[in-house]
Amino acid sequence: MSDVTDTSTPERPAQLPAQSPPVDPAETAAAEQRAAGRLSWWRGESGEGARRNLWLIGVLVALIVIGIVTRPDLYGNSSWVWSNILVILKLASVVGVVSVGMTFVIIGGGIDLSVGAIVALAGVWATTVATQSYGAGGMIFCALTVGLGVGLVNGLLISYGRLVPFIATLAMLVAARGLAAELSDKQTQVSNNATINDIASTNLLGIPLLVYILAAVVIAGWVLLNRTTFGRRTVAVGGNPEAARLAGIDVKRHTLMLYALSGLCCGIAAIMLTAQATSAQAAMANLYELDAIAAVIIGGTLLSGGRGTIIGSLLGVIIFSTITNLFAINGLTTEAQNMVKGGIIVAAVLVQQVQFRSLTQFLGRNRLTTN
Amino acid sequence: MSDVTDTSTPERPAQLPAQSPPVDPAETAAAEQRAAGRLSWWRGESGEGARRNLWLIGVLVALIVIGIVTRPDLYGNSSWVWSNILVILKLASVVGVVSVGMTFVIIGGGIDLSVGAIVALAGVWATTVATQSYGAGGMIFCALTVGLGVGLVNGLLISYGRLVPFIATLAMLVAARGLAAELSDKQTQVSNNATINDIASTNLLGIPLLVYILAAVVIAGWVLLNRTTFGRRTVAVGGNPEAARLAGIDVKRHTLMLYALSGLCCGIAAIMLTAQATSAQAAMANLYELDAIAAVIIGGTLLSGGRGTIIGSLLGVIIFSTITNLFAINGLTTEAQNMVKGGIIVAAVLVQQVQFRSLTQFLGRNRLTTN
Amino acid sequence: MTEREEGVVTEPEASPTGGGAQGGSVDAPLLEAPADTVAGEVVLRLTDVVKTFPGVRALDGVQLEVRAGEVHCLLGQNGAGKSTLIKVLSGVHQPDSGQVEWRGEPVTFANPQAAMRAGIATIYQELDLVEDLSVAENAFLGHEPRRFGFVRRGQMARRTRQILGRLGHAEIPPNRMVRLLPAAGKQVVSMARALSHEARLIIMDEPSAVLAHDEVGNLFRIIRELTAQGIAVIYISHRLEEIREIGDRVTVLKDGGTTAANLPARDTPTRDLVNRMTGRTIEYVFPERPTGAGPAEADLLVVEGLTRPGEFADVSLRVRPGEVVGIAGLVGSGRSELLETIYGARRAEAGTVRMAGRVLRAGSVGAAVRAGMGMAPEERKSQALLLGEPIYRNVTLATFTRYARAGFTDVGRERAEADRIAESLELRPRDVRRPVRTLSGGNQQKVVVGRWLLGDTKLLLLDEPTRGVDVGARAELYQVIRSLAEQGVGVLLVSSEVPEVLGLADRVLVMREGRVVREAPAGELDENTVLDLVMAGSLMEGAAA
Amino acid sequence: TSNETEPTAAQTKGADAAASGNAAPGQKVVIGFSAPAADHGWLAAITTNAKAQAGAYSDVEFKTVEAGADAAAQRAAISTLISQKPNVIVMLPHDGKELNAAGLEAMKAGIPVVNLDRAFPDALAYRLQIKGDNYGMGVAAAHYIVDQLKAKGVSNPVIGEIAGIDSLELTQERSKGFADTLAQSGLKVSNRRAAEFTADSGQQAATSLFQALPKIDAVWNHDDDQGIGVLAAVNQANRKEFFMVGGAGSKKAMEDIQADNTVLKATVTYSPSMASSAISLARLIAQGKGMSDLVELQVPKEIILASETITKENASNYLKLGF
Ligand SMILES: Nc1ncnc2c1ncn2[C@@H]1O[C@H](COP(=O)(O)OP(=O)(O)OP(=O)(O)O)[C@@H](O)[C@H]1O
Ligand SMILES: Nc1ncnc2c1ncn2[C@@H]1O[C@H](COP(=O)(O)OP(=O)(O)OP(=O)(O)O)[C@@H](O)[C@H]1O
Ligand SMILES: [Mg+2]
Ligand SMILES: [Mg+2]
Repeated sequence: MSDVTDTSTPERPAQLPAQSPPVDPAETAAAEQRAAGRLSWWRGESGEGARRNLWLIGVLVALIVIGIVTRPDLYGNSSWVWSNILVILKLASVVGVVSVGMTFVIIGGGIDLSVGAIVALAGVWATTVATQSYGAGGMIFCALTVGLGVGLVNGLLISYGRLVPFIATLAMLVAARGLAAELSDKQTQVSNNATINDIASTNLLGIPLLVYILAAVVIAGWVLLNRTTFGRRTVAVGGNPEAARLAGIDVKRHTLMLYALSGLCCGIAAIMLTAQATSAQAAMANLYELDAIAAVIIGGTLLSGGRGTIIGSLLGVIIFSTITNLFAINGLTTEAQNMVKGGIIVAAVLVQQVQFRSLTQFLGRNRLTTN
Repeated sequence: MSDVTDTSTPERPAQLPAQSPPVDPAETAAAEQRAAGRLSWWRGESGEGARRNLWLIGVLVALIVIGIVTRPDLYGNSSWVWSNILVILKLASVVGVVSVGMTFVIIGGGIDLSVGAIVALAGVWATTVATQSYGAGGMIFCALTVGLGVGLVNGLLISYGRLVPFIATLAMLVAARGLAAELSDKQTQVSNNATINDIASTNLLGIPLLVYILAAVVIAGWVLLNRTTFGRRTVAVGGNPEAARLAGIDVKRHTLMLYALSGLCCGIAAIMLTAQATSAQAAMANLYELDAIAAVIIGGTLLSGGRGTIIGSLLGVIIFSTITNLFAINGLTTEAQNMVKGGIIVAAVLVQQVQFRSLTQFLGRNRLTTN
Repeated sequence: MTEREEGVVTEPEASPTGGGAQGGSVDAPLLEAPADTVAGEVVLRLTDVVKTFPGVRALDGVQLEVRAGEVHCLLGQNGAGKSTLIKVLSGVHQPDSGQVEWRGEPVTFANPQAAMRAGIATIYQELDLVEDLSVAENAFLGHEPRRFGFVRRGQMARRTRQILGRLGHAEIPPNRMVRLLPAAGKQVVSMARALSHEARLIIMDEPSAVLAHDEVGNLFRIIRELTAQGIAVIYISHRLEEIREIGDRVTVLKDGGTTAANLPARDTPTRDLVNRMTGRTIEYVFPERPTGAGPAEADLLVVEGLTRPGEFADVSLRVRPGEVVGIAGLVGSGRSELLETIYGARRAEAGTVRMAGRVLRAGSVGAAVRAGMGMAPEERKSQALLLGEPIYRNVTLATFTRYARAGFTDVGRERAEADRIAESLELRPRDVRRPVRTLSGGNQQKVVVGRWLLGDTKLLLLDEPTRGVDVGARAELYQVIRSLAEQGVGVLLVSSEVPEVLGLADRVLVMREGRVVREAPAGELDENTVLDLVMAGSLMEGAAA
Repeated sequence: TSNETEPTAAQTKGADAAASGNAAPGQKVVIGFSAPAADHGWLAAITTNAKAQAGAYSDVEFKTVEAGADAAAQRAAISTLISQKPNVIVMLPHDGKELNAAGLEAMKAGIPVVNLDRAFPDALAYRLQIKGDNYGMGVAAAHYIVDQLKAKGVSNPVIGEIAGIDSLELTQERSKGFADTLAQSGLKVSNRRAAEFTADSGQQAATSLFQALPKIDAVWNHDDDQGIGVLAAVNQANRKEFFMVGGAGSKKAMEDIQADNTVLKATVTYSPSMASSAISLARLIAQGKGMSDLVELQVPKEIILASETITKENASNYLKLGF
């Protein structure tokens, strides 16, 4: 638009007396600032995530209450309760580590269906006779390298090969499990390395080492996502890849790194799972991809990318293992468990949403009246 | 644009577009026609879908050539070849029917992970003693109703409950398999109904009834997608839900119907699979969701919705069953098959893309020179 | 130009029959005036309409009155509530309070269908087409001619062809995928969609923002035809001269409320309008160019023989530090592609891009950014913004690494910097923690441009930087661009608004069909020359082909 | 496997009779039980049998903890079980090697473990191991096929194999026993397809197999449940030129063998009755008793069930053990 203004025109004095600024602009801005400030605790960057996590904690508490009501005998015993918490956390530890990597991949706009297969391949590779001969260090190095390597291949296929993540990682799922079966000759390979096996049985200060590993991965993931440029790029790449690209972010390389990161997490998980099972086989970590994806999404990460939290994913995993535990202590059958699990997932997410909507409405209304 | 704009000047009614075609509309049109040729209103070619399908057919031909090279003894026998084609088609028929529904769901911007579970639930329900007592009609009615019903529940959760499709259908997967196990008491339920069992063994004009069913569902799906308002609106709902809503389409109801349609296809597939296995059990149709989704995507449907073809999905399914067949006639192991399958998927999609890119470049270059 | 202006005013010819003739083989009359329409009758009246979003009172007591057969213009700053108002009218949003009276009856439209059924059709501000449907399917989406659920494709194509013909674009095939059309073509389809309804009121939200000059002319011709049939049009634009030309009456919105209603569009003094919009007076002049010959420094950007088949060919240009170079041209002349290629977002087939003497790796945005380039792309939503993220993160998207230490981000500094930018561009709302999604279109544009005002950008590529930006903010942007240039930043500016190019740039390149047809200091060109270059040349070449 | 899922009274009785000397109620015993989710007739029969057997003793309290979807879930379930301190744990692990650690954990906590079917590599991880003989199944099936082919005088026979879930070690053992035994007679498997222990996967694997082998002399199908699908495929492909041996020993398979109107001529057992025995023996272990027919005062450490071959001749004897 130009409009405007040829200032030389005499009849159009450039400066005219403000006819009636109905409102002082400064004041308006100030009012807006105030309104925003008031609302920012839940509108702001982290507010929504935190609220969502609170809600997940609510679900967790509800599950524990159900446990207390159905098995007062067990829950009456505080040492049992403590050991049960540790059982739940140990159960959550492997999928938890996988979910941290998955959270990054999904926030970055992708998906990784091959995580279970990578865990199996890394576990099998680390427990071959040849690898075991290098001792615990060799096995850990092997698992991490295999995980990272497979993740890099995924990343290459997706970023530079331009394959749809779903297809690339599905193909990798199939191929990695096939390779694991080939490597292990379809046998369950026993780990004879005491150091590795001890990872699953060692306790420090009464808490299993596995739980420390989970905590370490979660904290590292949280810092990486929320405090580093890598995390910021992940959000940008997932939220709007074109915008990220035009802002100078190397989207392909970043995508590559996301899948490598997921592979690395799988390598860590492979060691944990192998230690727990004191063995590895091609069929291990079966359907972990679904568990991890479900936990990530329950945790509030958008499947379409661009938004998500590590803590939410962790809570999702813990909720799932708490449900499993709840059914185990009540001796319910697995199929009943599955039906109810489906119901609980749906109910949790549904209520969560209703909650949000009414909260939003409430705040909206509130604002209206106070204005 | 103008310059200056003080409009009090009366002689300035319409200073606009300098080049606004002053009068004769016919001439304008002609000029524009010319301009259009020059301006290149179109940057691409239509018929991309068709070209893509051609490419899939190329993959298929390549697979058959591999078959001919590796087993000339079998391929030398024309009656064997014919029966082999029918075997491949029969093998493809159940997943094919499921994939038609899946294509609609994915084009509509969703995903249905519960298809395998719906097939199992519908099959189990249709073969309970009680249902079988109603005869073939009762069983078919039961399977279709169960499929449709579960699909409706999926749709309700997703459209009105606003659940992420991934979560809702994953929960449904878990729940439906659980219910199927409960219903069947985890037993394999034998179908004693000759009419049902005959569906799998009847041939008409030398072609199995199952293949006719597949063909009917594919044709119906094609017509529905390409020739009806339902299909066109599906593309709109998946491609740009906001635009669809603004155009007055009831996006929620439409989404609901998409999942119901997918459920219905699963009901049909359940009858076909039950007839083939002369039995049903809770674990049947295992991982069909992955097969169907992979076929749909290989077939060129965008996982993000808004674009896709039924024929592509069909070709995807047929390619998969041709690979299975190829491995069977060569007596190769399942894990080799899986690894190669993964490789073929990747290669097919990769080459397809390279193909596209170079084609596009070729067209682009071509354009420049003729310009 | 003056001669042509006379010719433009052709509304008397635009009778229904005239429309028929336009489409060529039109058999059925199209868009007949509703039989019961009385010209001048008030068809729509809004009283005290209020609409709030969480944290924002987007409409705060709006009054509006629209008569049959008039073009009613809505004016207002970015974020004043114009788009929200029309979304209330078209059933997308429901008002919290207040009354909407449609043809004498109080109504609330529960959804867009209801509004359409009542006879209100809308062209939304953001393109709302389905990429993978054909032109005809998009035009008739949601109200396809059908029988037993089957689309009557023949009839639909025929009617689409009629409408396109009427719009002066008979050359767009109804069966072409919309994905394959350029932006201007898509806009035509959006208009065709609005015309495919039997509407009594057509609402157009900044339709001209993405149109070229000839297209705007076409649009106005159509609007005149419509109003001649008694159809009411609500027209939103930030371009005052358009309102002068096509408008009958003007309603001005400010901060969600009506500050002036039913002003005569042609004779209300500009200063009044502006004052009512902004609450103050704006001096909108292009900032003065520094006098004297341009800076004598070495060239900052040197582009030589840059070519991308089908988009542009053999483009050479240079930008010196502190210089603003403008590129004028029609929509589709390849300017955006050129900018994106210089920036490395597209890979050039031939030619080089040199920054400060060093050749940049082709097809690498990273290299360009490292060399000091920044680009504000054309399509903000799809190319520039993380809609769900807070404003400050969008502002610092290209620079957050700069505030980071050892890979750890420094949110505090980012926010402070973003605050500064928000302040200088008059972003509203000012709170930089809000998600960008909740901003109005013009404010989103400011975020996109603001991104490159941070950090040490040496060369700024601006593609339509003022699209959808209101007059006040536009003046601010011009100031900012000029002051950047004074600090030695080179600017390469693409705009479809010739006066903007001429007013802002030191040197101007005119592009046509992917080639530079003229390069000259801005002072040596005037608007007509540029327009003639852009248009006449193309007609010539059209004839040659 | 069949629609009528009558309780396995027959087996319970049979097992009961064997332990008759110990049947009198003794000290109260809590038996913890864990088996993988039953998505298969055989596994379902294991759980049903165990439950039924426990119900037959008035001094047994039966606590089941389902093992969930995989080894990890089962480990967690066993941990929960251990924390509830039963007198003895009977478990059918997802995989013996993967649950070895869980067995050790229980034994360390002083709870004797009875392993069903899938052996722990570590002898310290169990008190008693009751196994079926997967390798022996393959051996038995191959013996039957070799004998029949010899009797028919077929030279260069075409032998097909339809295996179960290929990634399971038990499938590998079965196939190995089969291949090893055939090799002793100079024969080999012409084509082997893996299914998933379900009827629909059996049907598809068999259809592929038939397509690959235009003429077949004998087929071994690892599992009678998936055999339903295999037989369906036989009908659909109209292939009757061969005979088939099944696996596991479902009731339907035995009935089919008895009726002798399908290609299924024999099946080699892998009986879920082992679950009944396991419960009986677990009770004895907890009560510190021995098996009354043995001289030893304690229950032995390992029992391996022989895989028997059921044919038309002896089918009636086995029918009561069919699941
Ligand atoms: N969905 C929404 N949620 C929250 N706030 C919104 C939403 N839509 C609009 N707003 C706010 O409402 C106000 C009015 O926005 P609107 O889009 O109507 O402005 P506009 O007048 O069309 O501006 P422009 O000229 O820039 O298009 C703005 O402050 C905007 O941020
Ligand atoms: N490969 C393509 N396929 C479809 N459309 C395309 C393609 N490339 C460009 N376009 C569209 O063509 C339009 C016009 O092309 P171009 O960007 O060259 O014009 P321009 O000179 O930048 O004009 P303006 O910026 O005013 O739109 C673009 O807006 C873009 O949407
Ligand atoms: Mg707007
Ligand atoms: Mg452009």
